[in-house]
Amino acid sequence: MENLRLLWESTGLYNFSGPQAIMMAVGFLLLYLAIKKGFEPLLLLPIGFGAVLSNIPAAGMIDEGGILYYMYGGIKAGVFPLLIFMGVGAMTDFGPMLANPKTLFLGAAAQFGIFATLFGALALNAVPGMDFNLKQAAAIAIIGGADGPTAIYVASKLAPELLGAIAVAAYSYMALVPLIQPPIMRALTTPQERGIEMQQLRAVSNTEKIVFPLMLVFLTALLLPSAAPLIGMFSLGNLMNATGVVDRLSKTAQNELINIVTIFLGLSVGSKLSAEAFLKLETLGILGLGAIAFAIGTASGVLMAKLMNKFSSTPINPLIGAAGVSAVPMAARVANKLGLESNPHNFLLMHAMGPNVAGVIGSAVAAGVLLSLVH
Amino acid sequence: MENLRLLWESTGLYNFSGPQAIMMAVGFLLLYLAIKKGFEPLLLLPIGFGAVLSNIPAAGMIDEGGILYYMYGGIKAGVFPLLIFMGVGAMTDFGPMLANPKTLFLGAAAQFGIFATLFGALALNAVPGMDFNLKQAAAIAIIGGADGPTAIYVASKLAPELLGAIAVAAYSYMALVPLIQPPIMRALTTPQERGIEMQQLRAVSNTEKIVFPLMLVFLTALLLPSAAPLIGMFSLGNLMNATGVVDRLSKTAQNELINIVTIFLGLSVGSKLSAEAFLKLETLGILGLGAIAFAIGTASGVLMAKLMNKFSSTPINPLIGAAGVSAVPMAARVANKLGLESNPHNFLLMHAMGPNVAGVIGSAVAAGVLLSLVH
Amino acid sequence: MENLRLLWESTGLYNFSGPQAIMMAVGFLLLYLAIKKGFEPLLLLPIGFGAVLSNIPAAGMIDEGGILYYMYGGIKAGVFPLLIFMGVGAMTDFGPMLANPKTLFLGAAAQFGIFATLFGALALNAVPGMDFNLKQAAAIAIIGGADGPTAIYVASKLAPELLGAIAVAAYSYMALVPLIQPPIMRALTTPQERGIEMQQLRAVSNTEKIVFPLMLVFLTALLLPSAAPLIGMFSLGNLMNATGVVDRLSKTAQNELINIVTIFLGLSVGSKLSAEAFLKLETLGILGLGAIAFAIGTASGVLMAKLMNKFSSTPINPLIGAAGVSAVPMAARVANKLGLESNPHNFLLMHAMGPNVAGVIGSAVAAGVLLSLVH
Amino acid sequence: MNEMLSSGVEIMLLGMGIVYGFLAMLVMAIGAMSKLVLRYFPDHPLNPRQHQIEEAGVMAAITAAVHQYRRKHPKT
Amino acid sequence: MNEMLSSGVEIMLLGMGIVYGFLAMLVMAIGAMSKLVLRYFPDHPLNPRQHQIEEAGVMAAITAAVHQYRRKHPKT
Amino acid sequence: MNEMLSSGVEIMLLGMGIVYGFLAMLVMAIGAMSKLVLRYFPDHPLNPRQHQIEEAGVMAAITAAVHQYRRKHPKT
Ligand code: NA
Ligand code: NA
Ligand code: NA
Repeated sequence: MENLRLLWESTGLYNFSGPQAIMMAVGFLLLYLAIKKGFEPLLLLPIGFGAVLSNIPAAGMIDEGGILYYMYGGIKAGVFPLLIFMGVGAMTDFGPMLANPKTLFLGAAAQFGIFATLFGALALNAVPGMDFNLKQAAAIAIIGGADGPTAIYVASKLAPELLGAIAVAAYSYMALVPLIQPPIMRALTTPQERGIEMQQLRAVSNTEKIVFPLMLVFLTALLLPSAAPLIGMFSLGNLMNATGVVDRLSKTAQNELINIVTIFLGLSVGSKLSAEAFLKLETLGILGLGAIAFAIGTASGVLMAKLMNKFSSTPINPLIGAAGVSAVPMAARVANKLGLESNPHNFLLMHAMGPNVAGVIGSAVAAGVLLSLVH
Repeated sequence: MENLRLLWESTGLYNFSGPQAIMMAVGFLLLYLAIKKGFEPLLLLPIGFGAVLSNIPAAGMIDEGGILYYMYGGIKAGVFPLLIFMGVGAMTDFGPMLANPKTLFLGAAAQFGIFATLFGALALNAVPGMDFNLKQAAAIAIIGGADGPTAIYVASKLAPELLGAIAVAAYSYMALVPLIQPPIMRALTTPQERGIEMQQLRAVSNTEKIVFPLMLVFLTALLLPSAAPLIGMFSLGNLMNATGVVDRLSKTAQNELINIVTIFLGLSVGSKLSAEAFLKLETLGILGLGAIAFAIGTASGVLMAKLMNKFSSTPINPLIGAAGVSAVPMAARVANKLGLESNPHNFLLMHAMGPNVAGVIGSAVAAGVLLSLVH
Repeated sequence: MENLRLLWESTGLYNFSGPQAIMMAVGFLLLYLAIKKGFEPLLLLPIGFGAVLSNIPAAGMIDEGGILYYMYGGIKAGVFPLLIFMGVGAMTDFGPMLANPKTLFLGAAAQFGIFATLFGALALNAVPGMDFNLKQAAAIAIIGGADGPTAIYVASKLAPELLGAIAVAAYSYMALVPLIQPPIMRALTTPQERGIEMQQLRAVSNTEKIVFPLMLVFLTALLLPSAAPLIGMFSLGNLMNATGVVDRLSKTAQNELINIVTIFLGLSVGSKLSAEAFLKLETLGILGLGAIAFAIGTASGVLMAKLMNKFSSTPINPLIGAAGVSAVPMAARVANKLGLESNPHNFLLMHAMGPNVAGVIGSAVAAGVLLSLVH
Repeated sequence: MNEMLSSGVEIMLLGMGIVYGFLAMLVMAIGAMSKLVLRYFPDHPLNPRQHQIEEAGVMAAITAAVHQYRRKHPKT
Repeated sequence: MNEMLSSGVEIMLLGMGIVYGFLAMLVMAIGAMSKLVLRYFPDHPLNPRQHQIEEAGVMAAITAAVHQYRRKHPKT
Repeated sequence: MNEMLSSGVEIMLLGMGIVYGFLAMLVMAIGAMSKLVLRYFPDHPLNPRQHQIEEAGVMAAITAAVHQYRRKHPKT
């Protein structure tokens, strides 16, 4: 009898709190979005499952000694997002950007989404119930970088208490890029502009692709050391791939290593989706600000591209500016799709890959700025 | 000279103790069984090698700072068995069980081996030299679950001092399933019963395979949170595989990740095969109880299947009850083989896979019960 | 303004010290050697990149909390070099050595490079500015073993402050084997000797290949426990591969696991290339001693082979003695190449693989001796 | 001693009860789930493995092998 | 509050300035680098992926598949 | 100083002695082991790699490639 009571008191039914039940439902919702809607399933499936597991009452999987507790250590140390960034670097081809370096300006412009959102988060403090300090505002703003590992890295350094919400917002909006961006892109451009065909990109030599990551890490070392962990690991991955001399390391970084770390990172991000941290008015603020960040980044990119088109000797289709938010390669595909709608001979994909990968550098630079200015 | 003496005093010959020599011999025996006899080589080879390495006198590989010491940390934290369970989940196809859910009762019945053994271990205390407390009895009993990661997980939580003996017993008996089970199965059934053909299983839809692991983790959360780490990680692996949307994660979980963890887990289980812990009368008790657990589990499964056959509208071959002990997929193959002996048209393999995977859930549930009742 | 000043004071330009700039240049030099010259790129690319990253001022990647700090933990614990050694073991075929066990003497002779260098390092203390204690001398000497993981393992135990220089020297000279060895080999042999053809090796049975690693670990346990971690993990890898029963573990050890660890190990070795540790006169001493160690090892191997040829019933080509330094498989290829030069029908590759893998055992044994004698 | 045995009996009974209870509930849940899924979310109940084998002809094999080959060889 | 907003504005301006500045410098650096590389270290500016596909014929595919096969099967 | 040099000499002699001793013992042990194995446990002394290449024909290659293909593609 004693044992029966003990067992009943150890059930989830006995221990469930309302907020935990809601968070578990949030976890199942993320799983639904990942599986049925195809929202960034590689991240949102483990994140959603982590949310479910960590909200099981009395299971203690996030308490000291639990598996999710140990996994979170890899985020706290910054190791998981950096390893993923290394793998992403190894998968990235800087060719299109090196063929047309001006596209870096588009990658820069789109980061305005980040800084405008930082201001927006601080302004939102005027709303009762919202109370973001400067660190939290910066961590939220980085959602506008449209880059998962960067967002998780910055959030884990500046505002780990918001990590769950920020990661979910970042990956959700990246999945929603095909819905968020087109109306903005259409609103800011004419069909004629969208139909602009661009000159074919020159071929880029292997030597250029090898020298670029070295140059990138060197300039970062000189000018923005706070961005060095992110840009350094990204460049390492890119260099390993570009040289071809360490192919077995590059392939492992792109496959098994990034897969293992993705599972661990996803679960431990999910473990930060606890009721206390998530079920707050601020979470709505984060979700709203994230959407605004994406929208502003998209608009800035498009407007910058329109401006550059005015002064450039070769035509620049404004649509590729929207790819500057990163969200590789979805944003580039969106640009390509809208280009084709207006002009069936208009293939923008490779042209949009330039600003797209430039956006990754841009948001890593912005992350470095935030990490060095916000204390 | 001084150096020569120093060197001599550092040799194994100088430092070997009798018990260490015996344990090293045990390690070599395990290697022999793994390599020549094919006893679960994936686990017993690393375990045997770990036993050899950890009993090298003066090498200090299990002392703080030694590689086996660090590896054991992954077991102590529960991380290694849970990661293996995730990989096993990704390899498991619940299709046959979902097509015929009644086979879950067979997976339940076979767990009687666990609880009978718990009682047996306590009763064995009557024998002089045997002295098992409740935690140890529970850890020993879980051998009857015929599931390696579950046994290691429970033993590491309840009785780490018995971990080596328990893991060796569990994997050895799993390898011996083709020897242990058939006599029991033959004794409890008539040739006619063994010849019973079963109806072909209906096809199971992908949606069912996706919903099942979610349902499983949800019910575990509600009713038996102490089983949540095991069932949760298992369900995660299964879900990753069933959905097909995170195939690269699922494949890594089934291959490289489980392989890496298996090497580390095996070595560190082997490092617990130290003389002090293993060369005791209790170890004989553990080995004996483990064999009894397998036998009882097999018998309960078969008897339950006979009972169900009486009341079922569709015929149930009692042999598939023996597969309820888990030991996937050996136990199912044994059932298939005995079925073919009695009736050359009797293909039981898929029918036996139902109780077989049900047995995995069953023993994880039993593990949860033990973890929550035994303190 | 305040922020602008803060940002300027956080740049690398503001913080760069001369020594850091030099070390970063050293990092880029290593990358150049790895990428363009093909110097052991699998190790020197990550090492060079690690040197660049760890000398970025104000980035703090090697400080507590930085990614390189955490990675270095795997070297400090000895885990990384031992896992690499396990993978190398799995890739090693002892067949040629088992077919002609006398070649073990060549693997022994070549280790004279190690012990002569130890004496040389102590003698170098006579030069002002050089000041090696016994531990440091031993760690430097192990460069002569021409075996990367062994050198890193020993250096991390005896003289972690010299780890960067020792690892760089070891891998650089391994890459330079095709330049260092031939002049020595030519100087010590006549064209007639170099043209000696050797009898074809007998086929070695699988059982011999399985028993050998077990025997090796057993003898190490008996006689030289201090070499047990190195030889043990090497034997485990070799056994996994030889038996064929745990192929999936063996393949993972040879591929993904060794690749992952190589990236981490390279980066963390690179992180020890700090200005304070490297920009010292002693580093020149280490580089010089390393070259001497390789030269002496090569010469001892060749001379031993000449001696054995005198007394052997079957002809022994002295060139294969040079392969005794390890540097698998480069040294064996060098022997093969020089043999072909003198006699176009002279294929020494398989004959040289015997002393080549014997050299790996030889240097692991020498490492064990140093670890147990030097305190 | 006696007390431990009796707690052993109790755990045995309770444990088997819970295992049976949990798995029985799972049987019912699966039954309900399958009915719902098959009625409202029917999908192609093809055996996916067989399906793949049918689909993947020699062309696919060669494609995969080429891919594999590129994975193993440096780019230049 | 007001102070935080003003520091937000400052970070916004400074941040965008640095992002633009850094990427503008990168544009120039890439321009210079490409010129130097193409003049002094010209290499075959082939798209490596296309190149591989051309090169890797059926023979290569089979080789790779055999290699793959050997990886999956024990040696004996 | 002098003392360290002499301990260097000692380690050199002792070390080379042990390396030679250990490897000499290994030579004998291998000799004995090979004799025993070849007499009492003879197995097919085929070069396993060659063996595999012989065995693995085009059929095997295709099988492996199909398997590889299935690994890379989702199930549905
Ligand atoms: Na971005
Ligand atoms: Na079971
Ligand atoms: Na060596």
